[in-house]
Amino acid sequence: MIDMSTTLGTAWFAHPIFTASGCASSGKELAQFINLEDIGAVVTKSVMNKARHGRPTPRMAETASGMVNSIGLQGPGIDSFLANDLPWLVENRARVIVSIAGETVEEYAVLARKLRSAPGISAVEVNISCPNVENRGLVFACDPDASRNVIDGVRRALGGELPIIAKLSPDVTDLVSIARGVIDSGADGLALINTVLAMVINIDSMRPHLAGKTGGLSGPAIKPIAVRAIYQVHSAMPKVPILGMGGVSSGRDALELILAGASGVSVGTASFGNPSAVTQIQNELQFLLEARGFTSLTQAVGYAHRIEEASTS
Amino acid sequence: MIDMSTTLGTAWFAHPIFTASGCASSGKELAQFINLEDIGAVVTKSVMNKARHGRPTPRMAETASGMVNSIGLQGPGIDSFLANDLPWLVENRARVIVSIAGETVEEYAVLARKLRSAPGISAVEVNISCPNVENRGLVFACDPDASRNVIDGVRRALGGELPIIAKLSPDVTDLVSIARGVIDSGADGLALINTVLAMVINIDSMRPHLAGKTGGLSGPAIKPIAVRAIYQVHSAMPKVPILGMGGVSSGRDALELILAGASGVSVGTASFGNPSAVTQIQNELQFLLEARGFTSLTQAVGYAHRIEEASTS
Amino acid sequence: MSAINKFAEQIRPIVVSNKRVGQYHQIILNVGDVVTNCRPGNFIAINVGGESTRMILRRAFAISRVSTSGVLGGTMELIVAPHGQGSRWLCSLQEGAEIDAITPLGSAFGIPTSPVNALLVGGGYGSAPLFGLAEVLKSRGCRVDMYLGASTGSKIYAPMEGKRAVNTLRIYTEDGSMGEIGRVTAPIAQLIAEGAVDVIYSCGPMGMLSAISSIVKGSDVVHQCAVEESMACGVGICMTCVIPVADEFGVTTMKRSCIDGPVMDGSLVQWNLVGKIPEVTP
Amino acid sequence: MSAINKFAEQIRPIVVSNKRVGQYHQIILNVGDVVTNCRPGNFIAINVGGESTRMILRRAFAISRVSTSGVLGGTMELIVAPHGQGSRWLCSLQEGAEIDAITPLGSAFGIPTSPVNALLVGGGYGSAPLFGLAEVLKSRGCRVDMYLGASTGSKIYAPMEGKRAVNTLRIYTEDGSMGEIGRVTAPIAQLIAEGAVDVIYSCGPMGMLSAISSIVKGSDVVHQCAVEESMACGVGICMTCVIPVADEFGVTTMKRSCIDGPVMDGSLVQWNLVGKIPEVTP
Ligand SMILES: Cc1cc2nc3c(=O)[nH]c(=O)nc-3n(C[C@H](O)[C@H](O)[C@H](O)COP(=O)(O)OP(=O)(O)OC[C@H]3O[C@@H](n4cnc5c(N)ncnc54)[C@H](O)[C@@H]3O)c2cc1C
Ligand SMILES: Cc1cc2nc3c(=O)[nH]c(=O)nc-3n(C[C@H](O)[C@H](O)[C@H](O)COP(=O)(O)OP(=O)(O)OC[C@H]3O[C@@H](n4cnc5c(N)ncnc54)[C@H](O)[C@@H]3O)c2cc1C
Ligand SMILES: Cc1cc2nc3c(=O)[nH]c(=O)nc-3n(C[C@H](O)[C@H](O)[C@H](O)COP(=O)(O)O)c2cc1C
Ligand SMILES: Cc1cc2nc3c(=O)[nH]c(=O)nc-3n(C[C@H](O)[C@H](O)[C@H](O)COP(=O)(O)O)c2cc1C
Ligand code: FES
Ligand code: FES
Repeated sequence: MIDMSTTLGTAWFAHPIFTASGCASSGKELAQFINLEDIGAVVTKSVMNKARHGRPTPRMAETASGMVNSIGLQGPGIDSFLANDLPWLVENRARVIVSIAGETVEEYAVLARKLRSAPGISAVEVNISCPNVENRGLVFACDPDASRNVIDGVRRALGGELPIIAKLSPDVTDLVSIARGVIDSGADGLALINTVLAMVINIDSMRPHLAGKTGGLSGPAIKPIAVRAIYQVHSAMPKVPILGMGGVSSGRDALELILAGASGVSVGTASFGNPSAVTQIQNELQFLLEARGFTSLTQAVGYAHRIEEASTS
Repeated sequence: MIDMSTTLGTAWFAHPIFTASGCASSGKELAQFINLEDIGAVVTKSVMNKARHGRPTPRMAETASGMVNSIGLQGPGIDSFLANDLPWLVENRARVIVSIAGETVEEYAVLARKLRSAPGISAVEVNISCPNVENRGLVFACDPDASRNVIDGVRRALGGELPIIAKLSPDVTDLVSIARGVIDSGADGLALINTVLAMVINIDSMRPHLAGKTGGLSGPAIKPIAVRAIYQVHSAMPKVPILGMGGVSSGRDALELILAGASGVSVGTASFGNPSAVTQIQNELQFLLEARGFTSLTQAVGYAHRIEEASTS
Repeated sequence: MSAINKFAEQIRPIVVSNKRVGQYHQIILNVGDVVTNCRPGNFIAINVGGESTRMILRRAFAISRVSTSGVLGGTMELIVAPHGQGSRWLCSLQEGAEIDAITPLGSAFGIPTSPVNALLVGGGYGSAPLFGLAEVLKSRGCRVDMYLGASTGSKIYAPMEGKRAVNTLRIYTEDGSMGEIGRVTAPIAQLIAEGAVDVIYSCGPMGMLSAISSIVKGSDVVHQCAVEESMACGVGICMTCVIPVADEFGVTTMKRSCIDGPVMDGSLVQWNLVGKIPEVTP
Repeated sequence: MSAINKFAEQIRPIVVSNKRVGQYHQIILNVGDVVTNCRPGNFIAINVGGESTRMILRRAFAISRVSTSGVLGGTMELIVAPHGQGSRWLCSLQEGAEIDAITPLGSAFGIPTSPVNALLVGGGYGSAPLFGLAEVLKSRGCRVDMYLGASTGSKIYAPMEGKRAVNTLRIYTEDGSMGEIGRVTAPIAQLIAEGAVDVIYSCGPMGMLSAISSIVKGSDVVHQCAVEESMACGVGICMTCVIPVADEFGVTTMKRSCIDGPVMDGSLVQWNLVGKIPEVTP
């Protein structure tokens, strides 16, 4: 039997496929379709300090092999999350990665402090890259200094206990330098990639279709961008664990991200079309790895980077 | 009859749909499928100073609603282009936008100087954003200073005769500032967007599928990114003409880019699946514009930006 | 375990029949035992476009009626308007085609425990779930009146068998091509004033549901409406389908119409805020 | 006008029949008058996946044979291996299905003006265009020998009717499950040494074509081979399908296999550079 376990920093997971933040709500909703115990972990919808209504509707538009969303981080806020959602997940024996999002460096630190003492959390994903906030200038992940400051604050607030996974946006000129910055500031791993900034215009109303005008593109359309981002960052920092995501909807897709350098893979948009996607992908991946002679998942991580064998000619 | 004509800087075109650079070779190949006289213009494959072999194969991989290519600017060089390809286009009464690409600021200037005296050119598209060059650090369009220098050099070399259209890459943190830079340096318009940097890993060989490893993602998958880029730039600089492109394969798609702010639309990858795409899209677009009561194409340019009408409630 | 999506099953039903009816298609699916958990108001989410499609999201359709009696076992009827690419694909399926579906999803119409006077109001294909509902209400001894409206006659869906389950059926079209001319909402105020109705069940365009809510306001008529917001997942995980709804304390939050709906209490939906968000944070 | 793609037409043929033959599908298309311009070696580029597909590129298939005689007018036969998603879609089409295709594309096998001894070598589905070619060569008075090879018997495509057009047919499989055991290239050297062959026509995997080119080298046997590079457009506009080919002065450039091929002069293809690029710029 192949060893499918993986690690992200100090966190160990028996299985390599995770939900993607914002694509499994708080986990409960999927329990009818997948066994939450049997997947890597539930990555929660990004939690903010206070409750938020999010954006007006329409919040989504389907595009060719993708969708654009602008949810605007609707959620109940951290206190309600810790009081209700987290205990439910722990009770139901799900591993949990809590995703946090803030509007200021301070808000991230406050969130991290609240998580520090909460039981049952395997890691913290820091969403510094949500493209849905009103002012694009405020996207932390597009600014090397701001992203370092966020991670720095979270690191201090959390202490050394929980691994920090910094989630980055692909909408930058130099992804590797942003990645280096957050790792230097104390992140243990990276989540790649968040959605790509995009827009759909409704040709009947002849205006942007989403109430939030721009939104984030996800789904199979962006998989080649995700593979490139993971490959680039793994090339530059082969020891930094990467939680890969972006358009994965089959075991073949997951394998592609793992070969590029991902130690684990989150499945987002695919769950919308198929709520049992996470489990199905995990099973398909295991089969593909076995068929290629791997005896553990970790052998395949970054395998596409191996040095060319001596030519036989 | 609706007036479908458009302008890009001082260049006037009877029709609004163009081929995209690198997706119509030198024009000849499409003549069996579309009447070159009946489209906006042929935008040529980017020409360099010397002849080039381009990249080894495999040069492309199909992806979900898209493809990734790494051609590496194969071509005969500017002298052969001016001696053979351009005269053929002029003879066959095609309007021509020549796309140029260089490896140094100087190479662009040399190319521009050679075009200055060539007859039959409507505009010059300056491809400063090809993601296929070996060293990502060398992509001009990702560096505000380098892109300004290129345009500045081309402007000087060309004199005031031909409109310059600077073609930008979406792979940047701040597209608007790059756009402002090249306009300040003398570009008359912008071409948005070039392909998005991407990668496909072959899960059989377990290596990057393309010989060039990374390549450019094009096709319907990237349309929402193109719409966003055009909308953003048109918002910031409403008077600057934009030649829009990225995933257009129907009149509806073309209309979306025009509503976002494009004055003309180039069709690239769609021609691979359907060599008469340019003409078909042009006809569909005309029908859609008429159905919406426009009497000229220019009325629709940027129409999605109009101020909200006073609410009737 | 979670109670959300409790009865939902991922199934592969076969298209038993597909008939054009006016501007709609009546599609019957062989869904098996899952019908026993389907209630009027629930919906089904269907994958469209086939194996290599670029359409990645499911499409939601109200369950029009279910039957357990036939030789085929459990069947489910849908009324589908060929609208965009996905619904057109569904309407083009041949008998025998296999699809991928999840059902039953969402909330159901509440059924009164004692006999009441019920008015069922449907707009366009919104009448689909009302005939199944009418049968249930009838079996509970309710009086069932039905008003159906549409812009034109071919958009009225009112099958023969369905008519048997209602006491009266009135049809309104805006162009007068079928039934009476005008909007389905027009006569409701009078009915309420006459005290002739206890519960209104509605399904149709948001504008119609909102108009009924205004008319009902101030009366003690209960209004249960099935809302329709664009859905990406249908199972509560994406947060795209939200509607502003007040709770018992008057605090409005954005509720998911796929799991907290589609059937909602019309008096709690904040119609003026649909497509907006509440000013104050919850 | 341009001479490139001169006879190509964008057509919507109907699938007349689709039969499984070993590991392949023999698909016959009703293509109409365009057959009069189709020559052995030409190919057809077909849109796959249907209306809402995420597959955006055409797939190329060699024209196996054409016929103008039937009651249906011009028909064209293809031999398709169900390989990936696109070819599997094509192989799943029912009789009567309409497809979108462009044909004839690419170069054709050169036909000698006087009778010669021709050897036709096919690998896998590469035999498809050779039977049509054999008929033409026969009608010009040539002697036609054919060698077909594959890894296993079910991958040999050699229809009954086709066999009539050749003087001899020898089959080689690597597992010995059909014909002789071994590779199709093995006996060629001896044939050449014996002076028994003037022209070799080949179609199959690049490795086979390359091996034949090496064997032919130094002799005065002409080698025309149909290459197969991954194609995005099939009409010469994308530059993805290039192969390094030398010109008469020995200068190698990257030639498009869709318009300068698929049939090329095997002695000019720079087999050692396939998947690489020439060192010096042209
Ligand atoms: C709870 C519910 C019940 C429904 N019941 C029925 C029914 O019984 N009969 C029927 O014909 N239709 C019904 N609809 C509407 C149906 O889901 C849409 O018409 C269908 O999704 C359109 O898909 P398309 O691919 O044809 O259109 P497109 O416009 O191509 O769809 C693009 C995207 O927008 C969404 N969308 C488009 N129109 C609607 C809409 N009106 N409502 C919700 N989402 C939309 C689609 O789901 C898809 O994600 C229902 C919708 C909901 C939410
Ligand atoms: C000139 C020419 C003639 C051909 N003749 C035949 C024939 O007679 N019978 C037959 O079965 N096949 C033939 N092929 C190969 C056929 O085109 C591929 O098998 C087919 O494109 C695979 O598509 P897919 O969607 O099934 O596979 P996928 O692997 O999903 O295809 C993905 C992409 O890669 C390309 N591709 C994959 N494999 C090949 C290949 N071997 N050659 C070229 N492109 C490929 C596809 O065109 C597509 O763009 C020919 C190819 C060429 C270039
Ligand atoms: C509807 C929706 C909501 C999302 N919400 C969040 C979020 O709250 N936090 C976050 O970090 N990413 C969020 N994402 C991004 C996903 O986690 C993921 O990075 C992205 O969608 C790419 O993966 P996919 O293509 O598998 O969906 C959201 C994506 C979607 C589609
Ligand atoms: C095969 C291929 C080759 C291309 N070559 C060039 C080029 O030489 N110069 C250039 O500016 N853009 C080039 N492009 C980019 C296109 O012009 C266009 O900007 C991009 O593909 C997006 O449009 P599309 O989705 O319609 O193809 C190329 C694109 C493709 C697919
Ligand atoms: S449709 Fe996804 S939460 Fe309702
Ligand atoms: S396949 Fe496009 S140039 Fe040959």
